[in-house]
Amino acid sequence: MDNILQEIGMENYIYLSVILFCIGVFGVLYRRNAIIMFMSIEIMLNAVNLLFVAFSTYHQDAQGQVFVFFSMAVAAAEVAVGLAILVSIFRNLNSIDIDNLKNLKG
Amino acid sequence: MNVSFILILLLFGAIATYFAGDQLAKKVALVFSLASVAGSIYIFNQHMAGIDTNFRENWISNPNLFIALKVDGLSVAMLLLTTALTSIILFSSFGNQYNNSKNFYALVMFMSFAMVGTFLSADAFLYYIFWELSLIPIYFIALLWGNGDAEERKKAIIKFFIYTLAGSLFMLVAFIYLFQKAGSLLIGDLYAIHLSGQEQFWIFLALFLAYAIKIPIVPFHSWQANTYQKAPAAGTMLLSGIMLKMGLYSVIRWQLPIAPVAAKMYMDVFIGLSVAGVIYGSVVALKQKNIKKLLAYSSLAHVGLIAAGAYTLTLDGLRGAVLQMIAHGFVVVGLFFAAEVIERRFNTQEISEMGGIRIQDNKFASMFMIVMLASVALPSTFNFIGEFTLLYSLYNANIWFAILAGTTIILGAVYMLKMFQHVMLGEAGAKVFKAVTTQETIVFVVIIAVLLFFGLYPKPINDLITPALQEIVTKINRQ
Amino acid sequence: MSTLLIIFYFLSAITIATAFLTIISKNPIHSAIYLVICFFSVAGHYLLFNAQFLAIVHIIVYSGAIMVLFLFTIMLMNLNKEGEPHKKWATKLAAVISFGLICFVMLAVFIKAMPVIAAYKQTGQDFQSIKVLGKVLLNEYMVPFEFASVLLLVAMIGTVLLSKKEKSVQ
Amino acid sequence: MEKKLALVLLLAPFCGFLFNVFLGKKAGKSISGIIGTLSVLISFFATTYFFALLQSTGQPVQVDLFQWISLEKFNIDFSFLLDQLSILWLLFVTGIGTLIHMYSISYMHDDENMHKFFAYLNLFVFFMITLVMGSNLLIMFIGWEGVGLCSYLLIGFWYKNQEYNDAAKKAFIMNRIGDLGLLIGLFILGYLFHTLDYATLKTSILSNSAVLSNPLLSIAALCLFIGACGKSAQIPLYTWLPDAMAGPTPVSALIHAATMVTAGIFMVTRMHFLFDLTPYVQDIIAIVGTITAVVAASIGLVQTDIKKVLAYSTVSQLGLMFLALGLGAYEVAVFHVITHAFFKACLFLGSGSVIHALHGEQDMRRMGGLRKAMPVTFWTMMISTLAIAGIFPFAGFWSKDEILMTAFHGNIVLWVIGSIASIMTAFYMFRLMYLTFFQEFRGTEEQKHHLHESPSLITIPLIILAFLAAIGGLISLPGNSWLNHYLEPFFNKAHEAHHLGATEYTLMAIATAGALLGIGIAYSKYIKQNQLPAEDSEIKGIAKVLYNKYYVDEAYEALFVNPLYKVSHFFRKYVEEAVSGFVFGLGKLTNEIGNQGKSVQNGSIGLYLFAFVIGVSSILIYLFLV
Repeated sequence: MDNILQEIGMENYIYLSVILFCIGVFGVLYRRNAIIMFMSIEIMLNAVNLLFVAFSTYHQDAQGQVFVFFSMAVAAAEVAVGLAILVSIFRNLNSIDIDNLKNLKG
Repeated sequence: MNVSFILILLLFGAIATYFAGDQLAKKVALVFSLASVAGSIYIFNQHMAGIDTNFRENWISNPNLFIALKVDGLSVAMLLLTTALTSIILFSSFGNQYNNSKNFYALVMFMSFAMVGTFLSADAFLYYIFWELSLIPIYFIALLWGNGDAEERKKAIIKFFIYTLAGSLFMLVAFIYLFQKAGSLLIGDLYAIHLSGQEQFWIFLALFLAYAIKIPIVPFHSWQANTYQKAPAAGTMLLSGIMLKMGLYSVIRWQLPIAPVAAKMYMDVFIGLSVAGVIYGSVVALKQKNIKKLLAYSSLAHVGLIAAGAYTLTLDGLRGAVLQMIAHGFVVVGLFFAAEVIERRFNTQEISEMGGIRIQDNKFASMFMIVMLASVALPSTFNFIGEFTLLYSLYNANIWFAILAGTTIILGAVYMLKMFQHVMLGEAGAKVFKAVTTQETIVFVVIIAVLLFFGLYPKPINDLITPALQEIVTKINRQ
Repeated sequence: MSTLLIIFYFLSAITIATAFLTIISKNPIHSAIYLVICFFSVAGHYLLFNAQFLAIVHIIVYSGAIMVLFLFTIMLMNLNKEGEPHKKWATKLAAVISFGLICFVMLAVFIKAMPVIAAYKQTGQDFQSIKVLGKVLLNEYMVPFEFASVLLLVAMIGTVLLSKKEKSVQ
Repeated sequence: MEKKLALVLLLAPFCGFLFNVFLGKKAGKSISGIIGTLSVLISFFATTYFFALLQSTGQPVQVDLFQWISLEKFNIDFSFLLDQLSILWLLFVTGIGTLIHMYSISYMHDDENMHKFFAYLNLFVFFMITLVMGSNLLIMFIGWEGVGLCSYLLIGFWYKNQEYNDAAKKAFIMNRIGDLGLLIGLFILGYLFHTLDYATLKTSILSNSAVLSNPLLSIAALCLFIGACGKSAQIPLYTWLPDAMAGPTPVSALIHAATMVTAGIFMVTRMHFLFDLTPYVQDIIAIVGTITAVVAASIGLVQTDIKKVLAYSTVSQLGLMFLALGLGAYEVAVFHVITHAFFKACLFLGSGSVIHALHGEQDMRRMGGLRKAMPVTFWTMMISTLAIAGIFPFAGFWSKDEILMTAFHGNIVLWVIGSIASIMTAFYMFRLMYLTFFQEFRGTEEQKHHLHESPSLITIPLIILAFLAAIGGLISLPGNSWLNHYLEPFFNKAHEAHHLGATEYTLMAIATAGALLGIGIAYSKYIKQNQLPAEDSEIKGIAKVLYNKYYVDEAYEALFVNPLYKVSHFFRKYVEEAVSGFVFGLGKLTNEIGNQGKSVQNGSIGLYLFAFVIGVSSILIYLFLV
């Protein structure tokens, strides 16, 4: 079985992941809509997953992929809970603009 | 039987006192504290007979920490001092009616537990825990049962608490650093590590901050007078009689042997600072109008002298320091108790509102006078032994230190006699001074007996502490 | 240039472009759609690695479950309009700065940490087929695997509880 | 046996003290007084035993009890030494002590706290014995401070009066200043020789010639002398003694004339081997002594309080003793100490008798003509006055003459000043006698009515002391001195007898003439011209300066006391506030930072995220890039 990295190169995946991750970060900071922020977080998670898989291949080891599975499980749970929270916030405030959520101030 | 049983006894005493209820609390506390005195005497005998009563048990394997208790002359002396003074203090507060007295007495017992733990610990981590633990009961004692305006009191007590806590954090940092170096915090391992001069300096300084605040050495003393004034009598006695000694003891046990090079290099600075405290305390005391504050500043002067002696790093200095620590413990408890006896009757701490007491109660006047004379180190009292040894050791360090610190002999007499004159002598005022009760008399008699006996025959204590101090001096002079 | 490389560049372009569009679309529905495309392209990457199982799972979980959830939520809140007020310029600047900073830092870190690679490891063993993964997952990672199921269960309960309408609050 | 008896000698007064403290009130005044007196008498008998023993064996008795203070280099033991010097001192301390106790039984009989008075007196005698008997400097120091304490207690015996308490306090504090000097001296000696024991100290000082060049030795001697200054009321620490007259008169007689104030002389004599080696310090001692003698005598010229006159006279006489010490004539000083103890105790007791008769009046302007009413008092005081004035053949003549003779051989200036002081002494003592006992009574009618001779308990001690004052000179006649012979072993040198030549006789004649001159002036002034000292407000010119004691107290007040209080005030008011403010300031600063920081925590998630990103970047930079 050929190693795909032979063809494409590890560094390309790293660049891709980093750029994807940074786009996620940018999105989180740039947008005020909580749903879009959530999506940005998903993008970041995907960036990391992608890197996991890349390294899994690089090391020829299944563990990286196993971690991706777990990461997906967690992401699913997180999204479910997060969206539920958003829904209840929306119910209370009729908005999901995070600038309105200042209860953290304490 | 190893020494840990005293700690268990005191802790158990605290718990039992709490559950005994308000009526019985003080008696239970006294019984347990007397038992701890008996236990200390037992330990003393064992120690003198050469029987090992050290205690060491693994506590946490990673990091490598022990529950280690060390019994040598120094710690036995402090153990005796603490348990004896705790009993006296407990007994002396019998004359007061405290709300929730079960809490009060339980806290006193708990404090005694923590302080004994501090004196016995041979593992820096354990020591640090006890050190901080002792702060909690005194905080509540002073806050809940203190006198004066509640807001003012709270301010003073919180200042004290945060001040001392802040100081000890530096100590913790020092210990963490030492742990990294030594891989254990057992006192023997700490003595054994080799530190560069630079490292020693910083360690020394960090420990100094902790101890200077506790002792207190000028200019870290500003918590003292107010706290003493606001705390209830028992709290003041605990603070001045025993808790200060924790700082001084730690200087001898931890600071000097761990960082001897720094101690030697900056000896003059630290002696100078302590001697400055002696003069400063004495001079400020001259003008005090509040009796407890006056005693607080006199205490500042005395402990300054003790610290100066300890920093001379000689056997004489250390021995004088330990002797004077014990003597000062008893004297200061006696003096604050006298202030308390007056306060019980006159309901004031202002010297200007007192006077004419001797004419009404000569017995009290005589007892107060003897304690006061001991405090100004009249020969044949215990304090003279300590002060003489300390001044002699200072003389060996530098004649000017001895002369400057010696002014405490003069100034001490000035403010003490002045205080005595205005508090006790003169025509009887409008206020009636009820004669001292038997219970109060017993407290004084015990204190006076101790002061006079050891003033004339200090050999037992001397024999007890000298080998231990000799060993510490050897540690200081190693390499 | 090999075919694989061309495919890689193609997929990468789609991934980055859609990710970016996700972020900047005014309309949340559009964002969601772009995100779906983005996820599919990531699945393509997985296929490129020959990790078929992972790719399938990815499509099911992300493109299927998560995105459906997103869309439902958007619909539920009736957010399918471009009504988001603009952020202050300071916030935007901060976002750009952090984007640049984190991008720079991470790239620098990876470049610094990257070993000089002469030849990639090639054991020839099967390490990512479903069979192997299943064995690893149920042997070495047995306990975490079970915990993951517990986690999902908890998440489910939590979600139900959170989104339930509180009767006491009007 | 010796050990036990020595302990009896030491502890008998202490037992008396304990008895009087705990049982005195119950036992009643007479019992209390008798027990007090007996306890001192026992000590006196014990002393005579030791005296006899010493005479027969010539060996000092050393009693070692136990180790007291241990230092690194040496230990200090609790031990006592009974040698020639200490026995001599003990003899007159316990002897005169007994007499004064006896006197006090009657004198203090009206005081409700008589048992306390006797308790203090006994305690004083105990400490005095400790001072004298101690075999090292530190045991002496116990007694040294102990007698200071008793002095404090007895001066402030009538503690209701705060002025008396002030005087007591002043005495204690002045003494303490000296004590600090003494302590420093002890430290130096301990440091140099690793011992404080007299015998060991002596051998190590004498055997160690290298130490002679060490300036520390002189400093040590000077420090010891400062201690002596405090205790024996020499310039500059003399001002407490006149004030100490606030105490009951027997106290003045015992403590402030006969015994305690001679402790300084005792100590210098004890340490003579040290002072012999430090000639500069000896010069200082001689000069200080002479100046004190003449200054105190000049103040005494115009005082009107009968006890103040005697007090200044005491200071002046002590000055003369120090003059002798400074010249190295220790035995002469000792001689004068003894004769002075006799006549000054007698004078004080006599004045006490007068005050007693006048119900507390001490102002000589309100006395006069008491000769007839109180013949015993008059004659005993007269004898003592003649003795102090230095009239042949009374005790003072011999001792003072010896001092002046020594001064003459030492330094002519000292002799001149000393002679002036003794002329003044003759003058003011006779002024005292004339004003008190001659002419007409100037007090109130009621006092006149009650004038009476004191009871026999008062007169017997007076007679005994007067007798001693008359013949005391016999113990050291020039040329054939028993005292010098007795002290020879102590000084470790054979005493070369004065050979009496023409110079010596001339000096004696000059001294006598001077004394007569002083008496003559007093006679012409107070008998012939019948003058009276002016009232306080009318005193003018130099007399006013003298009357106000050269304003030394005021000067001390302005120079030392007030600045000290000012500094104290400054410290308390400003420095304390500043230090405390600094600490509080730190607290406030923390608070303020918290307040400022609070506004950053405004709940804006965007800001938090931004901070978070920055934080992550920083950590990454730190971990991987730096």
